[in-house]
Amino acid sequence: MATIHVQQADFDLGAETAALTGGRTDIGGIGSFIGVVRGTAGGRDISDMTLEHYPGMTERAMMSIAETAEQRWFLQGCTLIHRVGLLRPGENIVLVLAAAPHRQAALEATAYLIDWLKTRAPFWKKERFSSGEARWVDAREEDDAAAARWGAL
Amino acid sequence: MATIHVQQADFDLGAETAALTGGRTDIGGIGSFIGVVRGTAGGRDISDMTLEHYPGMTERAMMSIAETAEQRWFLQGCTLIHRVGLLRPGENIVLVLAAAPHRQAALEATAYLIDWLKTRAPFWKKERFSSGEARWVDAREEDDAAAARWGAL
Amino acid sequence: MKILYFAWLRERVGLGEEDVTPPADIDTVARLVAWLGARSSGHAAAFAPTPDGRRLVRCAVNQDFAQPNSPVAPGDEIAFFPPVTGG
Amino acid sequence: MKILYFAWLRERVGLGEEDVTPPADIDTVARLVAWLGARSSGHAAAFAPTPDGRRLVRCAVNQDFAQPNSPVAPGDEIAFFPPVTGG
Repeated sequence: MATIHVQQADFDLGAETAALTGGRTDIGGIGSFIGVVRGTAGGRDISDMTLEHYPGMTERAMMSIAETAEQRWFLQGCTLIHRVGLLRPGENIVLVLAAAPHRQAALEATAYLIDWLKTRAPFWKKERFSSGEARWVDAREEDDAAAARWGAL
Repeated sequence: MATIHVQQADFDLGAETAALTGGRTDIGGIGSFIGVVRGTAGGRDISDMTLEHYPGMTERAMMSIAETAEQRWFLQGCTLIHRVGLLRPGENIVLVLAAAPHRQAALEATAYLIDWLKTRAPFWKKERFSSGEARWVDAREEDDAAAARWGAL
Repeated sequence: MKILYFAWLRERVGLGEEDVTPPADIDTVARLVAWLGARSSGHAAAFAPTPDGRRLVRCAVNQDFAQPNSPVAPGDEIAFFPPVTGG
Repeated sequence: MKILYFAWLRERVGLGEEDVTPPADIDTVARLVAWLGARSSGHAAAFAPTPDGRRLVRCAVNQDFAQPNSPVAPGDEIAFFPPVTGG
């Protein structure tokens, strides 16, 4: 039931939610998270960001984690969309949707999926500052800690 | 920054999200939860549900809790929409959106707001079964427990 | 004093709203419940405890949640309703 | 053996992908890293530890995350990259 996309194009939150739930009457709640490009990093202005990924491994790993979440929380479906390529501040980066009979499963699965995407999915961000300088973003230890609370991934 | 609506009409998830974030570049993540009318309760088919509320107190209480969440998680904004009147299985009941610089604040605030709406906002559901029989939904103790984890509300 | 009833309390009382003028010694939510319960069989049914003694009715005074010992006064808006089930 | 490089490893090596045929005793990720590091100054820079000795490079063998002692063999697809920063 999982929908997985790695794409340059933006996603449509309403359309993806409708596709996930469309016509069903057994879903009680849909959790979602959208990640957005921020306009500053460490107090410096960002002009844009480039997302690189590992084609093949990315989709395979995303499908695997989506199926794990569906089983762990008895989800009725979930959607993972991650954008790649050049993105500007204010643009969407990532979408997670999780549908379940009850809200706590939907919200926990949403948190799990985004924690996992941050720490185990092969994507890398390169920020370009308004000065023209560019740098690869360092991994954050808080992200590993957030992912670790779910046990072995 | 909070947007509060109590309305019979459905909401548009994409439009509400765009209204919350529109043009800003300081938001890092948007958490959301949508509650949906399920087609069965206790194994019996539901034909529809009627949501009653306490006009005046509802909006006042929703605004108060939204402001509390905005301060506690340093939100950049949040949206609470609760539908009232006659709703059928598969229809949306409630929308929570929370925008923050980082994902954990956005997701925690989303969970807090929906837990609060379930336990402290003056709404009441009456289910009508396909048999024609109708009954007021009983409050769930799990909901009180979920709300209690946030401390005094 | 303006009294509001919601959900199954409204159905049992048979009214969504009524204006009442209780005696001056009816100065808490608990005393008001006892006084209202004597107004009609519908009121009595609405405020009756369950067979296992649980208090099912919740109260708000001037749109804030209140307790049995919360004060009530002339001019207040006082609402009675079951535990909430929205969301 | 197909070797892939991503993010700053790709930039330092100067290649996104290369086909290599290491000797038969290059049978773990750690040995492959040592062998690849000797191919060019770009490779050496890519695989160098930080001044404080942290291992910055992550590896996947046939698209699964791997460890320094994970086996590698002819025909494998082996990718090197920094800790991930998506989401």
